[in-house]
Amino acid sequence: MRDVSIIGVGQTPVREHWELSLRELAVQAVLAAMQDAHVEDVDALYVGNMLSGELTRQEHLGALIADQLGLTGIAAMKIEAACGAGGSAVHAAHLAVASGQYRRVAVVGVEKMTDLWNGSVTAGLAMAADGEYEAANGISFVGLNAMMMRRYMYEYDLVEEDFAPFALNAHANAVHNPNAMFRKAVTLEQFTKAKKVADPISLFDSSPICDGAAALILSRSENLNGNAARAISIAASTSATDTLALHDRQDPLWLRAVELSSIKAYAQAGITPQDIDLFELHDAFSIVAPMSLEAAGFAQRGAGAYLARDGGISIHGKLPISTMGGLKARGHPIGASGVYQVVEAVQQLRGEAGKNQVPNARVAMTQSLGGVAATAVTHILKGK
Amino acid sequence: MRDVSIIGVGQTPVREHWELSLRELAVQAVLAAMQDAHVEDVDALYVGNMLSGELTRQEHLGALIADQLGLTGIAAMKIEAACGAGGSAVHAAHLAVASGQYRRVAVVGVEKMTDLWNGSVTAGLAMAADGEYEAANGISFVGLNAMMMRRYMYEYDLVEEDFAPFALNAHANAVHNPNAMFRKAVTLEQFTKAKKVADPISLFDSSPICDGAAALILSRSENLNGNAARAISIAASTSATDTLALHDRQDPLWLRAVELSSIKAYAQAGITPQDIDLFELHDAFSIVAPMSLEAAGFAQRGAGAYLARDGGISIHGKLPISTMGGLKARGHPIGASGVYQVVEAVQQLRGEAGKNQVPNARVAMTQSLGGVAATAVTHILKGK
Amino acid sequence: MAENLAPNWRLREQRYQLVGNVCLKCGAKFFPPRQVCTQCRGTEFEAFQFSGKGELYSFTTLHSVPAGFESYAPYSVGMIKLDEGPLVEAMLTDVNQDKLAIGMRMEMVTRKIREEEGERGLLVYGYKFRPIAE
Amino acid sequence: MAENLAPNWRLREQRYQLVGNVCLKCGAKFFPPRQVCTQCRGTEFEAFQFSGKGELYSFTTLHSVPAGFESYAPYSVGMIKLDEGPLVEAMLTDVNQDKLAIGMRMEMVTRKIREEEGERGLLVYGYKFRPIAE
Ligand SMILES: [Zn+2]
Ligand SMILES: [Zn+2]
Repeated sequence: MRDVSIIGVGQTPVREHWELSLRELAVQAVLAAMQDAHVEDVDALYVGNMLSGELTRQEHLGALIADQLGLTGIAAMKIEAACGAGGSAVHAAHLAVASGQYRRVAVVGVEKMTDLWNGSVTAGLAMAADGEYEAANGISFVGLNAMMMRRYMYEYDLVEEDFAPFALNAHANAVHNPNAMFRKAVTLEQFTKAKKVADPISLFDSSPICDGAAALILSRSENLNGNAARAISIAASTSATDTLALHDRQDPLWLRAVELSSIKAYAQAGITPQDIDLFELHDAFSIVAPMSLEAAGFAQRGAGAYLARDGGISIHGKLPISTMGGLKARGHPIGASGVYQVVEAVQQLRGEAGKNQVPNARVAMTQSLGGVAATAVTHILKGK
Repeated sequence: MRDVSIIGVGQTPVREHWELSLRELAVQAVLAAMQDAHVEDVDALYVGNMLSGELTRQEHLGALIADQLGLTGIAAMKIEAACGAGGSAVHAAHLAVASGQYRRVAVVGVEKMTDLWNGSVTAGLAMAADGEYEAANGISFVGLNAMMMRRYMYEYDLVEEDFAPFALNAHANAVHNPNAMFRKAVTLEQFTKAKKVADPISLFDSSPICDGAAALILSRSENLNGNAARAISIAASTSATDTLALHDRQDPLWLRAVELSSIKAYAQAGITPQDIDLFELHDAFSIVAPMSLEAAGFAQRGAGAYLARDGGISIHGKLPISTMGGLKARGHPIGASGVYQVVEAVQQLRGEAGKNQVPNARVAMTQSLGGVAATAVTHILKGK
Repeated sequence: MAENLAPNWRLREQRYQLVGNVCLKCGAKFFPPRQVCTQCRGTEFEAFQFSGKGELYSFTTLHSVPAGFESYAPYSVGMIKLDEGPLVEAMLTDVNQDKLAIGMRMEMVTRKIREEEGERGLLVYGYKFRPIAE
Repeated sequence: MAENLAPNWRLREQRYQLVGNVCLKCGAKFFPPRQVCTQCRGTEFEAFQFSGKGELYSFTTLHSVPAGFESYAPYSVGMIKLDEGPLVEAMLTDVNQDKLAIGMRMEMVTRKIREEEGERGLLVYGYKFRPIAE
C-alpha cells in the first residue's frame, strides 16, 4: 500500500442550520479543506452520509457535491454505513489513494437533519438497526442503546452517575471549540437532574439532532506539494462489522466490531493502545464510551467507566477523549461525525487545538460506529 | 496498483420477487458467487444500492448483508451513486483489492423495488436528479430522459423507429437468459404501437421496476487459489461525473461523464474502442444507448443510432451490446444493474453465455450510469 | 409507506407465531430465521416455532418515538431471552413500567404493532411480550 | 414529509422570482445560483434576477408521476432556455400539449407546484412556464 497523508481539513460549525442546505454545507467544508491544503483540485470525492434521501429527498450526493464544487468530471460516490458513514468514507478514500489510482482525493461527511420533525428523524435513524425485527417493532435507536445501558449497569453494578464524567468531559471540551453545538459546561447536578429520554439514558447521555459537514484532503505521502510540514500520516485505516441487530449477538455487552477494527488498526500502525495520545471515540450515547474503551483495549471488561474518574479522560488526563466535544457536545450530524473526528485529531496532531490542545500529541485514534457498533471504522493518525 | 481478477459471479433472476426480501436476494447472489469461486470467506463486502431506505426502510446494508451471510466481522459498506451504485461498488471494491489491504472481497448490487406502489418508486428515483430544481418541480426521472430524447431527435432529425433496434436487440437477447425479466422477443410493430410513457419514450424504450441481486468475488491476480483457469482480469476500473441536473449542462446532448470515464478506461487498459468485443451499456432508456455509444467513442456525434441498424449491435454484429438483455429486458434493479453487467461480461469472457455467446469474446466493457449520466463508471475486463 | 403489503406478508409466520429456524447440520436455533448458520455456515434449515416464553434481559420506555408509532407513545420495549436461547426485541404490553425488572418471566402475545397512516393505512399485527403472572 | 418548511423557505427567491447569481470575477450567470463558478472557480457572487423569458428547449408529458404530484397528472414539463443563457426545468401551464413545439417563446409564472399530504400539508408555490401569446 502507498502511504497516505491528510494535507487539509475543513468543517462547518455544527448547528441547526435553518438557512443552509445540505449542498451548501458540504461545499463550505470541502472548500475550507482545499484552502487549508492549498490545492485547487482533487481526483475523486468520497461523501459520507446516511439520511439525505430520507430527510432531504436527495440521493446521488457524489455527483451533486462534485458539481457544486465546480469539480464536475472527477470520480465521486456516496458511502453509507449508518452513523459510521463518515469513518467509512475516510476508509474508502484511504484505499483509493493507497491503491495508486488517485493521487489526491477529498472526503466530506455531511448530514442535514433539521429540515424535518423529530419523529421522521427518529424513524430515519432506526434504519441503522434491523428494519424487520427492531425498527418494525417500534424500537428506536436510542431505545437500543438504553437497553444496552440498563443491562450493562445490571451486570457491572453501576449507577447513572458513573457515566456522568463522559458527559461532563465532552461538554467541558466543547466550550473552547467554536464549531461545537453545545458550548456550555454541564455540572454533575445538571446531569443528575436531567430528563430521561429513554431510561436510563438522559438528555445529557445522548447526542443532538443537528446539521454539519466536515472534510479532508488526502494525498499520497510521497508527493505532498509543499504540505509536508503540516501533513498528518494515516498509520491505520480499518473497518469491521458485528451483527446488525443487538438481539443477534452472543454477548450484547461486548462491541466485537470495535475490538476487531482496533486490533487490526494497532497491527497496521505497529503500535499498542498505550501509544495512543488521544482517542476520538463514538460517544453518541454515554454508554458507548466505556464499552468502546473496553473493546478497544484501554480497560478491562466492565471497567470502562472507571477510566473516566478523576479526570482520566480530560485533556490532561491519561487518555483524553472527545477532546473537541465529541458527538455529544460538538454534535452528531450522523454521516459527518466520523469525518469531524478525523478533522479534530488532525488539529490536535498539528498543535492547532487551542485551549483543548493535548500536550505532546503525536498519535491519535478515531473510531466511527454505525448502528449499535454493527460497523466500526478505526483510524490511527501520526503527527511529526 | 495490484492486478485484480474476478474469480466468482452470482445472480438471482430479475423479477417481481413478492416472496423474497432484500436481505434474502443479496445473500442468494453472494452465496452463488462464493460457490462459483470455491471460497468460504472474504475480507470485505461492498454493497451497491440506491433505494433501500426509501423503499424498504433499511439502511446499513453493509453490516446487514455481511451478518446475514454469516460473515460478521469483515469490513463492509454501502455505496450509492443512484442508478450507478452497482458500478461504483465494483469500482470501490477494485480499489480495495488493488490497494493491497484486502486480498479478496465480495461485491453485491441489490435493489428491492416492488414492495411499494409506483408513485413512491417514481419519487424515489427522482432523487437521482437534482432534488431542489428537478424533482421538486415534479420532473420525474423518465421525464428527464424523455426531454433529452426529444431534443436529440430534433437536433439529429430522427424518429422513434430509429431507436427500435435497441429495444428489439435487448429483448431478443433476453429470450435466452434465464435470469432476465422479459424473456419475449418484441417486434417492430409492437414497438411502434407501444403506449407512450413520457412522449417520445414508450413502454419498450424504458426499463422495468423490478427486484434483483448480482454478486462478484474479486481477488488479487497474483494469488487465485485454483481459480486461475476461469479468472477474468479487470483491465480498467474508472469513474467520472457530470453536472447532476440536466439543465446545468453546456450541452445536454453529450454525455461528458461517459466520455471521461471511457477515455480513462481505454488508457488504463491500454486499448482503443476497436478492441472491445462486447459492450454492456446502460440502456435504462433507449436514448441512453446511442448517446453512450457516441460518448464512449464508438460512433460520431448524433450517429449512435446508425450503429444499431442491420444487426450491428446483435450477438453476431460488429459491436454486440446488451448481450443478456440489458437493463431494458434483463431488467434494471437500480443499484444491482451495474453488477449484473459485470456478471454477464464475465459469462461472455468465460464462454459461458450459452445461446447468447459472443464468438471469440476476449475484451468486454461495462458501463454503469447514475442519474442522467451524472455518474459514469466503466470497467474493461479481459479473458484469456 | 402505504400498501406495504408484501413485506408484512413475508414476515407473517415470524410475527404471528414466532417461527424461526434450526440448522439441520449443527442444531443451532435462530430467531429471526437465517439463511446461513452463524455456527457452522450450514445453509439447510427447518422451521422451528419458539415457545414464546422467556425472561426479560433488558428494557426501556420510549417517549420520543419513530413516525408511525405515535399513537402508542410512551411505550416500553424489551429484550427477551427465549427459553430456547435466542434474544427477541419487542414492545411490552400489559405492564406497569415501574414494575419491570431484569429476569422477569415473559410471554409472547399477538397485538396490533403499528397502524400506517392514510386512508389505505394498513394494520400490522405481530408479537409483543407481557409478564407471566406467577 | 410534513412541515418541510425550511427547504421551501431557503428556495423562496429562486422559486418566486427566478433569482440566480452572477460571478463577480468573470460575469457568468447562473440559475440555480452557485457557490463556485463553473467557468473561473470564483466564489464571489451577486444575486441576479432573470427575466423569466426564453424559448422551449424540450418538453414531455408525464402520465406516471412522482408521489406528491398526483393531483396534477397528466402534466407537461419542459426545459426553457432563458434569454440570459441558463436552462431551467419546470412544469408547463396554460398549454395545449399538442401545440407544444421546440423553439416556442415561453414566460415564467408563479403557481402552486405541490400540495403536501396530510392535515399539516404545505402548499408549495414556485415557477411554471407558459407560452407567450404572440
Ligand atoms: Zn449450523
Ligand atoms: Zn466566474
